[in-house]
Amino acid sequence: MARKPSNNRSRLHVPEPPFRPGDTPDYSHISVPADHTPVRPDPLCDPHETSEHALKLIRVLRFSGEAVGDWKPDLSAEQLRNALKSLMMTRAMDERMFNMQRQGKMSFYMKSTGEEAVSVGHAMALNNSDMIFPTYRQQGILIHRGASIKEMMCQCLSNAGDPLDGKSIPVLYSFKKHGFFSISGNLGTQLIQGVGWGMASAYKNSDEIASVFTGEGATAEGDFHYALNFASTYRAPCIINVVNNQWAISSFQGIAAGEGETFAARGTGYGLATLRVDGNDLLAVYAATKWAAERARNGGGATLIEHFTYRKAGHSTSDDPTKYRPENEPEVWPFGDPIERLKIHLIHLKEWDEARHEALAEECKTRIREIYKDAESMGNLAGDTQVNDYTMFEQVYEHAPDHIDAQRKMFEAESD
Amino acid sequence: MARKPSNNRSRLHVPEPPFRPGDTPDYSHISVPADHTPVRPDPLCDPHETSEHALKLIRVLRFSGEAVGDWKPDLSAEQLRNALKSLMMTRAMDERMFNMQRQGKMSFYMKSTGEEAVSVGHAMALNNSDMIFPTYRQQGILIHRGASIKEMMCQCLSNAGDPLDGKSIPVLYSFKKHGFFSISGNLGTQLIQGVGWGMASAYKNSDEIASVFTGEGATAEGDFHYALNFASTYRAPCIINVVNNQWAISSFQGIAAGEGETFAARGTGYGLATLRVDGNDLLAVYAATKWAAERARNGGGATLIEHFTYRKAGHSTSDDPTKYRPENEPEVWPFGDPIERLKIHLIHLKEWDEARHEALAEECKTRIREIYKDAESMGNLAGDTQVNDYTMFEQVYEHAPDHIDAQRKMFEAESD
Amino acid sequence: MAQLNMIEAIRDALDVKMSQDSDVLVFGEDVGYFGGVFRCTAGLQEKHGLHRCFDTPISEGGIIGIAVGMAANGLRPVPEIQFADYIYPAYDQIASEAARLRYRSNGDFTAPITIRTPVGGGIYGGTTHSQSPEALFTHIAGLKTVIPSNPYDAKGLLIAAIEDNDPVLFLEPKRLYNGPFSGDPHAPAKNWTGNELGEVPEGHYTVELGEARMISEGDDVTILAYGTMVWVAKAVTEEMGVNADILDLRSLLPYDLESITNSVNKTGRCVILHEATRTSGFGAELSALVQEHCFYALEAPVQRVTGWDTPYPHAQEWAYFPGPKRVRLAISSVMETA
Amino acid sequence: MAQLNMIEAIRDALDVKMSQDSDVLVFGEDVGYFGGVFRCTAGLQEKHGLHRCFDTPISEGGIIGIAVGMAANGLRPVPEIQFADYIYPAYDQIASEAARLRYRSNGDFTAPITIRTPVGGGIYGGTTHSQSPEALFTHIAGLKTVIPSNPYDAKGLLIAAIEDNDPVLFLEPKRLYNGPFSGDPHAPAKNWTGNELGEVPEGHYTVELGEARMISEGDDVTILAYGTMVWVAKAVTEEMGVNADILDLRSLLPYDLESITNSVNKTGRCVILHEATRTSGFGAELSALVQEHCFYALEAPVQRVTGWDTPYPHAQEWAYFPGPKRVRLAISSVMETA
Ligand SMILES: Cc1ncc(C[n+]2csc(CCOP(=O)(O)OP(=O)(O)O)c2C)c(N)n1
Ligand SMILES: Cc1ncc(C[n+]2csc(CCOP(=O)(O)OP(=O)(O)O)c2C)c(N)n1
Ligand SMILES: [Mg+2]
Ligand SMILES: [Mg+2]
Repeated sequence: MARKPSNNRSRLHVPEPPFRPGDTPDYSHISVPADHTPVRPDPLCDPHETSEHALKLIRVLRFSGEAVGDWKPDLSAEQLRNALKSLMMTRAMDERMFNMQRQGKMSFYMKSTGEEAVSVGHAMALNNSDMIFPTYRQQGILIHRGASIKEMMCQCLSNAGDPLDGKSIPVLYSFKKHGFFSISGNLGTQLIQGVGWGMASAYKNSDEIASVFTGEGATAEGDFHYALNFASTYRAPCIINVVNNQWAISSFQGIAAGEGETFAARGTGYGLATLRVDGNDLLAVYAATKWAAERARNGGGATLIEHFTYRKAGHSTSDDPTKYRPENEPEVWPFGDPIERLKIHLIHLKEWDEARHEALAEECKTRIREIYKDAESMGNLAGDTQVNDYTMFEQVYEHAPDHIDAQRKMFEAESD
Repeated sequence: MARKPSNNRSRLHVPEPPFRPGDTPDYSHISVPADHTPVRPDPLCDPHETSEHALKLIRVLRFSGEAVGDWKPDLSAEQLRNALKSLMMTRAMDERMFNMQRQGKMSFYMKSTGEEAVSVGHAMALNNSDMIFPTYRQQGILIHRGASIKEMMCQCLSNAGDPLDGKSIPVLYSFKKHGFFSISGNLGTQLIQGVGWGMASAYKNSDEIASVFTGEGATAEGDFHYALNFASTYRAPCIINVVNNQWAISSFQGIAAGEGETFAARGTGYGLATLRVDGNDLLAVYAATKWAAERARNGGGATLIEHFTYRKAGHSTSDDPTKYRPENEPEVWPFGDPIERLKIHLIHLKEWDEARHEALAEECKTRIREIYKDAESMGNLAGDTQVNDYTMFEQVYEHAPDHIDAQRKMFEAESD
Repeated sequence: MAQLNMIEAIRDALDVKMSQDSDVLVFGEDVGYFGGVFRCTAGLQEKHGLHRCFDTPISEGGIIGIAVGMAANGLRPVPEIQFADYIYPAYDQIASEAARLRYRSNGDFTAPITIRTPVGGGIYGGTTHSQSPEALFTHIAGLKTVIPSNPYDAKGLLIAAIEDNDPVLFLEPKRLYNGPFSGDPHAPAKNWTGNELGEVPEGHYTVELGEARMISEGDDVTILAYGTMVWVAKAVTEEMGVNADILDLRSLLPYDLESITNSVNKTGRCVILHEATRTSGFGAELSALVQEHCFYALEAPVQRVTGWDTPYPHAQEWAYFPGPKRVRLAISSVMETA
Repeated sequence: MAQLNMIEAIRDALDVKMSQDSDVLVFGEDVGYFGGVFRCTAGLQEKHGLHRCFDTPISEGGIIGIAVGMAANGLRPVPEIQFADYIYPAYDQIASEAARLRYRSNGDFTAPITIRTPVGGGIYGGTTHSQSPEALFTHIAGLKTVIPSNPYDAKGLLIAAIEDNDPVLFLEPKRLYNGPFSGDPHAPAKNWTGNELGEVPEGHYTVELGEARMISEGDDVTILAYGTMVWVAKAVTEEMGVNADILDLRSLLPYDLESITNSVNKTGRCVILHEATRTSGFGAELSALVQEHCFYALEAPVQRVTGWDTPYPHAQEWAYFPGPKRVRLAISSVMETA
């Protein structure tokens, strides 16, 4: 195992993560703020009133399960159990799909393990007609909005049931009917598109808002700047979410951020409202999103939310995280697990217990296994995808021009 | 003359400047801060200590001519008179070149009128070996550093004396020997290049720093974001200058900024030091630059400086500013003229008087006229540029590959 | 029928579509109050409102980025890029996003956007105000690229582009804005008055994307051209007394293969003209197509007349521009052989 | 002499240059501690230090931007773009800046940068991990574009690129990293062991930019190929028993016109292969060059075998890829005619 190189041998500063494989990670320096959650200002406040929020951390759930403070939302036990189920379905699906990729059933997969509360809490706070511009780690939004898990799986399997006819790699879903924009493989590009979507909504005097996502790593793309800048200039009704899960493949967040500032703080200088939230705290995510949605819908413009969380799994099926960070880092990460934290909250409320939790976990697993079986029967990469090859010539344009028709005929000839 | 359209007819917000042609501009709402110039922190302070500076305005020169406050630099009368001369030479050259363009002697020209102190004050505070990544409005830096005005003019005339052999349009100078990077016609691109130059300097353990410039309009390009982000991550020894001259061709600064925040404030969220300075106050520009240079040279990393000024002339010879802003706006702009302000300061110091000023103005004009005459004798666009056409095939690569040689021969054939 | 120059024809097309369809929005750097640096959007903000024709930050990537999002939300944005030389910061949003959205979502989302931008040299714009980057876009599946050479086509093509449900790059040869150009910078500048293609019908009409226009007909040689080079071809062939089929391609992707092959099969000789840099220019594709489809009819090698493989120089503008001399040499050579 | 695969050969080239020249810096997304997603930079940070091989923000424009600035300050940066599909945000910095700096400053400043990036399909990477965008760069005067097809050339070309005083785009066919590829996905995967081009000398050597390599010699037909398609051509011609000149171009700009014309003048038949989308692909330029220079020698139309004019689909990978069937058809057709 390669060891950390001695260090810079010049004045060029290159940031390094605190721990690498072989180190014993110790996050005791990251204080988990218990009481200094910032106050909840009026959603239509002057953006300057939120500049402190960019540096602090909005939290609702204590580790004890208690929900406290200004931001504590008003959610019924029913809604919370529903959320828990979405979290657990998401995790179960990720688990299953990862394993099936390992068996060669699909080319690739990406888990959202550890970050499920960001997606689910966010989805709960929006209307289904609000358009999400997601990354590949917001599958929880689709699941919470009730998209067909079978269709999602078929997309990953690139099979006959794939609404995208096998055109895209796994996880790059498109579900317009669920307000879920087609995911691009190119990082960052959708941020500014979401701002444009919101501008169109304002132009049409419609109430719908856009919510755009990026990982903390991809904030370095120009599109992030475009998004903040255009959102500020035109007061676009949207939410700009940075999911800071600490890692961008093998690069720790200090490569994207520098070491001096939070990602939420990026918004301050553009005159945007800024919130920073414990992304493993579903109630906090919900509350922050609600606040930002209310602001956007009422003409207050965009909010930049940093969701502070941790990517527990590898980046994708293509990498092994123990090659660049300590194996047990996910366990010692001081903000806990979002499912565990919501579970403890529900138990604290006496609306849940361990037995029901185990039963639900089992139910999710079984349900996912059944759906998967059903999906896989429509084809997979290890066997036959059952996708018609000729579909590759479709949807390049609305109507295929002559040169594409000619190529279709060439393909016919070579397929004989 | 077109009048302002009634207004938005939807909820889409589009910013508008306060005044358009036909309006009587009234800037009494822009208070010219007299006393609340922010304190001068230690140049190696934590960047957060400068976040207030991004919202205020560093000023040294009162309109009375007095130099006051924390930032008041220690400059000799000799240095000040030298600076005044650079300002006035720059203005005289701009004036002459603009008029000669009108006579068809060159294809294009861009004045820096009203903003000369930004360039000259900046140049005074740096070493000549520090590399400037300028825009087309920093000719004052070249002049203050003692570049050959004749060569500059020949560049604009694209003639036999042009060091660039006529390859580039006027004003896009390149003077490596004066630490003046080749100006790109593409806005913004050089910002991140300058950061890279600074990183290389740090890598080489050299003391040289980079200073990069952009207009406020071009801060909307992705390169601006790259520059701030990379400068922050690698603590690059550089200064990032935004010259906010209120206009980007016909667009007022609110289009680039939104209406909520200063340009200096952009830096706060990246963890950079930020200063905002009265760009018509040469002493303040000098002092701010000195501070930032000291910070960069001592490992403190980058500073973002917003130079708050006003573009008195049109964008270039290609536009008529009275088509999009009130004709007298330059005169009512409340921060005065940089030459006038420095002159009054020198008079206040009893180191100058009106007579000497008039004499100097006359001298600059004459000198420029002479140099111009000399330069024009080497060719111009109205007559013959005297540039050898074959130079167009040179410096595409270090060594021309075969296909370019072949084309050179084709050109020879058609030139017979 | 009005006599319009190309700027007026473009403005008219925008006005027609903005009047018909509230989903059509026009935006870009300086396009709003000022009406654009070439005046193509002058008066549109005043007539249609600040929210329909507005200034943007100087951010070509952002401009196309919001256009994609707006289009996905049902609008038909018509963004302007001030000069084609400045389109590169938007290259990713055009090539990876606008052009791919329909495909990657299998039709779930689409991007009906028309990107207008001035191209070409002839105005002493130097390296960064003279480029003709069309070949960088004709390689992009999912995108259409058109380029008018006259006011009539400009209006009809622009309306067709805006109505098209796919993204279209609409290139405007800036040297033609005010009149046709023979390629001789010393000849007195012409305007569009008196040119029949300067006669522009009022109201709505379209020119179909993908169809070439026959500018002149003749049996001697086929000349494939577009934009400014159409008028250079016309001037040179007239001066030479050559009977040429001059095809103004108008649409580069999709291209009008039928008209091209019909003509070359008839003449057996072909010269291709463009201002852009030679290597990997669109002329390469045309040359390849011609020899693939007309191999047995060709009596001489297909010739390309292009800008040189250098950046567009400033002082050497007319040495770089593929002007009458270069065109004449190529036509002579293609007609002499065999 | 060592047996290396292409990843090792590339790493070795970097190591040789970093050891020789402290001005050589390697950086990009995940290239530092992790050693790159394809492992091409593994171990370099440990050996040469954090300041010589380091991770960057996910910002392709920024990566090339700092490279230009570093190069102007005397260094020789070797940035990596993780996949060529993600190079577009850097397009402006490459085309407008790196490639133009020498010209616009008339040699006052230069940009000796080598941009490494993996290209091509064959690994189920779909639309955004399979592209071959070379033609978007061969149109850019001031830039060089090279693409090796084997470990020996990869090392020699990369060293030459780093030592070149102009910017070079260095494309790495990712399907070849671990072994040559016949184009048949069902055949057992080969590695480089046993292939003579997998024999890589230790230390410093260069392969000149601009020279093609003759992979096989024959009188029947000329095949122009590069990258992955070189090995497809080899497998297909061997299987067909055709005696072909297979030219591995290696360098697309500048290109080796002499080798191309010598071969086609000899064989009279030419097939051009590339993975990229057909229209305006680099094959168009090659086709145009061949017919311009070998017109009278040609006995059949020059044929192009390419990817289709669609984005690179995921499930339909092998229907899109210009595999053995498509190549065979083209060779047969070009050899049958006349
Ligand atoms: C433009 C672009 N550059 C690079 C990549 C390759 N890539 C895919 S994901 C990834 C890391 C993203 O990290 P982050 O934004 O933090 O999101 P996360 O994966 O942590 O959710 C990279 C570099 C890409 N897809 N697009
Ligand atoms: C990438 C790019 N986009 C657009 C232009 C056209 N353009 C040249 S100058 C200018 C305005 C710049 O305004 P600002 O940045 O405020 O600088 P100023 O001219 O005021 O000094 C524009 C839009 C360009 N040169 N490059
Ligand atoms: Mg991340
Ligand atoms: Mg400005």
